[in-house]
Amino acid sequence: MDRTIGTLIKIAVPIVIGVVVILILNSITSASCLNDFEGCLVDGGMDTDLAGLIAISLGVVLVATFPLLVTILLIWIERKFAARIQDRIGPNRVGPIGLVQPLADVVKLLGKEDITPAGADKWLYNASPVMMVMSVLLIWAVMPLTPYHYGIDLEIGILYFIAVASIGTLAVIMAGWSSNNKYALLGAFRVVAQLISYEVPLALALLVPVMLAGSMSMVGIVEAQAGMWFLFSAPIAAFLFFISSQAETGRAPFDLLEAESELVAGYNIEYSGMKFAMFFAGEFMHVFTNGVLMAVIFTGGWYGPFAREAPLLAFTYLMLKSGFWYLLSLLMRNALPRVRIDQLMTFNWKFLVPLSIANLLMTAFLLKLVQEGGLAPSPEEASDFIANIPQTVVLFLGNVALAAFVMTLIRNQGREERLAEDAGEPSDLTVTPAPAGD
Amino acid sequence: MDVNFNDLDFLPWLIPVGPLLAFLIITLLTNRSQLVPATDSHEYGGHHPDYDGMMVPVVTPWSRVASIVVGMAGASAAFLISWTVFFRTVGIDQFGKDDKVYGSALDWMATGVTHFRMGVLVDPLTTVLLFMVPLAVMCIFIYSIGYMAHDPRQARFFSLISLFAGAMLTLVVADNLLLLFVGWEVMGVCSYMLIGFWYEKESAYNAAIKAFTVTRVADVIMLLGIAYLYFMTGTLSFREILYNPDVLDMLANTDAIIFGGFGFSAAGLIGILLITGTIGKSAQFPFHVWLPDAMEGPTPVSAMIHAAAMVSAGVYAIIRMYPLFEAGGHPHEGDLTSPLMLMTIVGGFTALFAATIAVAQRDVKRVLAYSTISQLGFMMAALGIGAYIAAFFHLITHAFFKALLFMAAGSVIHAMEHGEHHVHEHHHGHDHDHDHAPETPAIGDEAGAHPPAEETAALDDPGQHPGKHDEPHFDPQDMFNMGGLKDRIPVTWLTFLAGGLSLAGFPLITAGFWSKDEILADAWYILSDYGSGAHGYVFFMLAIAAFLTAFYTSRQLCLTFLGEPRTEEAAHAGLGGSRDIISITMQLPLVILAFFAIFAGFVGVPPEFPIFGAILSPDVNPFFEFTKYSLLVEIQPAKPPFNWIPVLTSFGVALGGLWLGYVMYGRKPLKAGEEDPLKKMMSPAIYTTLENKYYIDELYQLVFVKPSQWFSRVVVSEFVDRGVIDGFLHLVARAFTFTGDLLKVFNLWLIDGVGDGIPQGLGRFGLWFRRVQTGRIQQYLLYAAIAAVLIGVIFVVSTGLLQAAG
Amino acid sequence: MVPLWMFLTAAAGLFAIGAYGVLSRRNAVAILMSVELMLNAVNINLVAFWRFQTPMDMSGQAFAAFVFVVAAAEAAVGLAIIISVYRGRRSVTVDDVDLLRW
Amino acid sequence: MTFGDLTYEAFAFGFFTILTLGGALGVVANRNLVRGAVWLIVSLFGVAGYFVLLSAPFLAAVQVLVYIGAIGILFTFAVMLTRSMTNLNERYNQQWWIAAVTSIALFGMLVLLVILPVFGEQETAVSDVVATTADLGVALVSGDAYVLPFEVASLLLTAAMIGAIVIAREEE
Repeated sequence: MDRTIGTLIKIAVPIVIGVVVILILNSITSASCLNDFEGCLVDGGMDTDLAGLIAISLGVVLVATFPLLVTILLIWIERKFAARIQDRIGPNRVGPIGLVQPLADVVKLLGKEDITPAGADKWLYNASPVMMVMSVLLIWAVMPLTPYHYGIDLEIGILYFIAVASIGTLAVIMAGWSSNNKYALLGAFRVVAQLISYEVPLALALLVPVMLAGSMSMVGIVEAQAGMWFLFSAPIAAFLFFISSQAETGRAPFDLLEAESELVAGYNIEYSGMKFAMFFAGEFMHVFTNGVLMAVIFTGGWYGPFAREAPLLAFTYLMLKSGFWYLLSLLMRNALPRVRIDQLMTFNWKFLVPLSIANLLMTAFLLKLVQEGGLAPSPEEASDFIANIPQTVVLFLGNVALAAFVMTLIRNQGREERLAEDAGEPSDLTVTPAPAGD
Repeated sequence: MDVNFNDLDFLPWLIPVGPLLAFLIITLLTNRSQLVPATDSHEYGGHHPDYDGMMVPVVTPWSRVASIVVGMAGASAAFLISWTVFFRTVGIDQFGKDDKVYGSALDWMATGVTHFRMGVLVDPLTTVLLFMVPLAVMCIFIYSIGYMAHDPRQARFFSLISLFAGAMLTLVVADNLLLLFVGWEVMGVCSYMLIGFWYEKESAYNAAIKAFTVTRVADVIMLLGIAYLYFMTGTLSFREILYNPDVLDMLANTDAIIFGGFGFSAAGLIGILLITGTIGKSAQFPFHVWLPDAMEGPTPVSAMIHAAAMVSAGVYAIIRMYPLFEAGGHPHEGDLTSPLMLMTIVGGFTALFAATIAVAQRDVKRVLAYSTISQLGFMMAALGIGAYIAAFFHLITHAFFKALLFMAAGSVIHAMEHGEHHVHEHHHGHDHDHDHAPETPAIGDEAGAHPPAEETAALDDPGQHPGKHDEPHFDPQDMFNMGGLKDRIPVTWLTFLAGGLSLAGFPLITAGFWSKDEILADAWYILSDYGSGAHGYVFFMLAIAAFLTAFYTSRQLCLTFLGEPRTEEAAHAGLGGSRDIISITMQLPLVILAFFAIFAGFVGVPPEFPIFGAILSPDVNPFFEFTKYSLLVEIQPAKPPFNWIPVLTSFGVALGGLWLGYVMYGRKPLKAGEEDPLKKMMSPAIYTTLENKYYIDELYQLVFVKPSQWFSRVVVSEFVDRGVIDGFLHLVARAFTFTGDLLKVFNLWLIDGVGDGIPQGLGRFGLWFRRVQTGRIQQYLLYAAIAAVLIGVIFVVSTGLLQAAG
Repeated sequence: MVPLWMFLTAAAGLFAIGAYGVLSRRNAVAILMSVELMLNAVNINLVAFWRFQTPMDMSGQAFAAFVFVVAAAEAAVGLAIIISVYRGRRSVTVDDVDLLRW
Repeated sequence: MTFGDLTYEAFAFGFFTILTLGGALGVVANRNLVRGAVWLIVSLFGVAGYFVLLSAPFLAAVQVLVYIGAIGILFTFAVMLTRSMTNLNERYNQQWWIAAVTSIALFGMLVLLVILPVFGEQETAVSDVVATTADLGVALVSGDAYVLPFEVASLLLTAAMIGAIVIAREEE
């Protein structure tokens, strides 16, 4: 009993303290310059143009720096997490519970020799790590961090995200080619094939929330989830997006681009020191960015109690949600084995893509049906939870039905293959592991 | 547009649908065939010369039946809908006046700020054609069942002819020039494929290419006209252009982009371009050459091309666009615009020109082909002088009797082939292995056992028939091989007689008389009232042509049907049993058409005509009254008052021609092997010229075909040596059969002087010029870019843009 | 706002450079790239005229979108052809591919 | 917002022009084709910038997506697959100087014919209200506007995809 209460207090006290701190900070900042920096400067007597310039520059710096800083923390979290799964302790020497370990790593990497291989295309060789990081950083420009803080509210935010993310592909192929190394080039080819392939279900999955929100703007999509998260009205789309964005980052189980056992180290084999670190930083950031995107697009972004009143609280909500998705992807990375290249492609083209198309069509159809049938919430009550329920139920059931249908198909397919295998014909689709004991 | 089957605005959309659908279904679904060795094939009687030793595709039996059924269903649907439209519109008072027409249009294509609309239109002109075209199509389809019964590619035939019919109906119901042109071009393609239907025959595919090429040349010119019209008016809709006096005035008063300085209006230029297209389609001089060769196709196709569809389409298009041609002139007062003048001259000349050729032909179908050209010349000339209603009337009556004549001729040929088959069986049958092939007892089958692949004389090469017979190849189409068929194929004889008399314009009781008479009456009226030279020209040319028409018709009838059989084949000619299905399908359409060939004229009798007028049209001329609202009221010709001169002329030329023909060929029937008495009468040179159609084909071969062949094959010197010099030699040789001994001198001079010089010069030029053709795309592109820059420079200089900007 | 003529001039420059590339490069891939440049010059013009003259009418943007489609199709097919030619002749120099002459 | 005479937009325009034209020159003049492909991407990125300046963000995003994400990659692939030619001795064919003259003339002609007529006019757009991406979307699928071309375009893409696969695949 005492222990329970003690544990509860242990948990509750930091939370309470955190909330109080956030509220205090918020009450200070919301009154002053945090919410309207430019206005604040102008009030202070600054020239309007100059204030605008400073505000924009500052915003750019902040938005770009934040993910980079978070990355340092992420590396620690990732290592700790992986260690727990592998029954280790993880970094624990540098700083309290090893928190400063990433900084030490950075110092180490900076100290390494910066190699440019002979025969490399220097220009591209040096540019590609930058582009890799850039392609992820640019995504943050449209990320709504709080109700009032975001880089820019683009009308076409989702499209912007897809477009910018495709720059990463270019960085990979440039890195692979410019290294003047056969393994690097082969690795790059494989990666590009993978990245381009998984962009298809990714984009198709993103169309579903766009349809539900009636907007491509990230801000608009978050606003549209005031009443109900899209996770509930479009679970299949969320699943598809989660899987294919995981593949886009090129991490396990889709980490063919650096399949050490097959390809030495993939496209970045020739890179060392800080340039190599930039590729890795880009990857870590990408994973986290995907978590944030999941939060923004499918789980309501910064929405939560009192989010509007307290922007910092809203930001906390966003980070908590992102953290959940991030940890889920870490779990995936550490728990699942790597797939083969043919399985990777089969999984994409024969499962994800058809499913995403079917899902898109089904959602469009059901949505129209719901709207025609008067079940959709009216614009005034769009943020009302109750009003959203009928539409969500219909869409959810549709998703469930589709999922059940697909699972049935897969099961039948699997059964046929097993039968064929029993009959002695090797299957070309999947290789089922040999029966273990019986 | 609402889908409502009771709505006359909607119904016309459905008219072409049936045949087009039939085309698709047959092509995609029911056209199933299997490959069998030709010698094993019962369909060829085991010995067909053209297919010997080959694997040939033969349609499966169900496919034959299905194709026929589908084709007939499509045609019947079109027929029923068309006649529904016809009978529902024909009674409407003042139908066509102002906006009293039916039709609807859809947005088809956004063209900048405007939308191009496509639609259908039913006005009196369309209505009348909706009576004639589907009827003729139906008859042709029925006839084809029998005629094509044993062809291995029956399904293909029905699919193509369905498409042909669908295209014609599209053209008829089109409400704008572009849709009309679409139907027009589709017909062009169909005619190409149908004329070359028996593509194993060299003559057939040559004829197909010829027809296609000649009409294509004309069509391109027509397309230019359409483009210019669209450029000027921004629309191609008939009613927006032709019912709009402002637009017509504008066109008539704008200078054309070329030759504008000579008072040549935009309407004139457009008119001439469009007319050139129709001259090609309607086979007028000088584009007439393809039509006689078009008989290489199966006979139903000839009927289709000559009567129901292609050639009528040309005349129909002119009537449709008539106000445009007429804009700026008053043909009814003797003031012709340049397009009308062109039509008048070409039409009058062609009418007479083709009639003279027809006089000396031996081939039964060729006579008809030239008579078609001649009759179309009648229509053209009538259009030229403003008598467009008369021309339209003649178009209808002509369609009936010409379709009839062609199909009757087809059945004559069929009968002759049957006789030929009989004769050979009798003489040689036991030596041939086809005796071992299973033979069906039905006579009709035997008649069809030769697909009419040997229809034309063009294939007179005995070497192509190995082991068949040793004597010179028998031509079942040569009229001098016939004679006395009257008793052997009586139904054909009677119907042929009806059609022939109608063609000849036998007075009072045939349709052809009334329509020709109306043309002559119109011409005479303006001639006498205004003294217009063009009308006089037309009157006399047409009168002579009508005389010749009557003469060659009489000649044909006498040679074919009267007297005694001149060959053994003719003696055994026959269509098979009278109750045989093939025989019935081939005779029923003849009877139907014969009815119309006689009686269709009675709808257009002038009320003033003694006796007949009082009985048949007591108040007004019904045909005239019905169709006159097709076009603007201002354009309608004044109704000519009754005058004895043209009527007597009609009487005189028709009866005179028939009598002369009878005197020469009928009273004393030719014996076998006897010369054409015409040859004795005329000098042989003239007769040969006529028989060889004035050598126009050879001339074209020389002037157009050969040169394009040099340019395509650039293996220069050798080719030029053979092709050009020999070509010249042949030309010279032919010319000298008329003119005498000058040949040798000329020939020597040609070889020594020009003969060496020209080919060598051409050779050097070719060698030098081919360097342009490097095969490097970039170089070509560079030329294009330079050209673009030059055009830009010209544009800048010519528009003074520089000055304006500076 | 940047005036219209500046956009047009830039587009004309891009077009001319692309045309030069198309006309003078020997490598087929380079030619295709230059063609892409020219298509983009066209797109700039379309969008610029749209923005300045008919900003409420969608034709300019719609046409630009169709140009994208055409460009993508062209690139795909063009490169496929190049690869196929390369396989047969071990060369992608357009001067070598002149079977069509004479 | 101005700094002296230079507006942000003018500055951005200049920047994008340098990217576009510089990249284009890079494409045309570069010996190394992979570099050429990168230059192409740079140039097309500049064009995307133009689209942003012209208030067509959708087109800008599609430009980046299609050109940089797809066509750029495609070119790079093609260059690598046909690798022996990446270092040609001769960049240009014999007609390069005529081509240069022609291109300059073409440019001059365009300036003369297209740009001079609008020079000095149209300093600003006729309206600041611009159709949105939603309008474009509606127009593309509306029966009154571009649904037919849109469908045809999709058909074209399908055909191009199939055609490219058929042409480029190895003979079996």
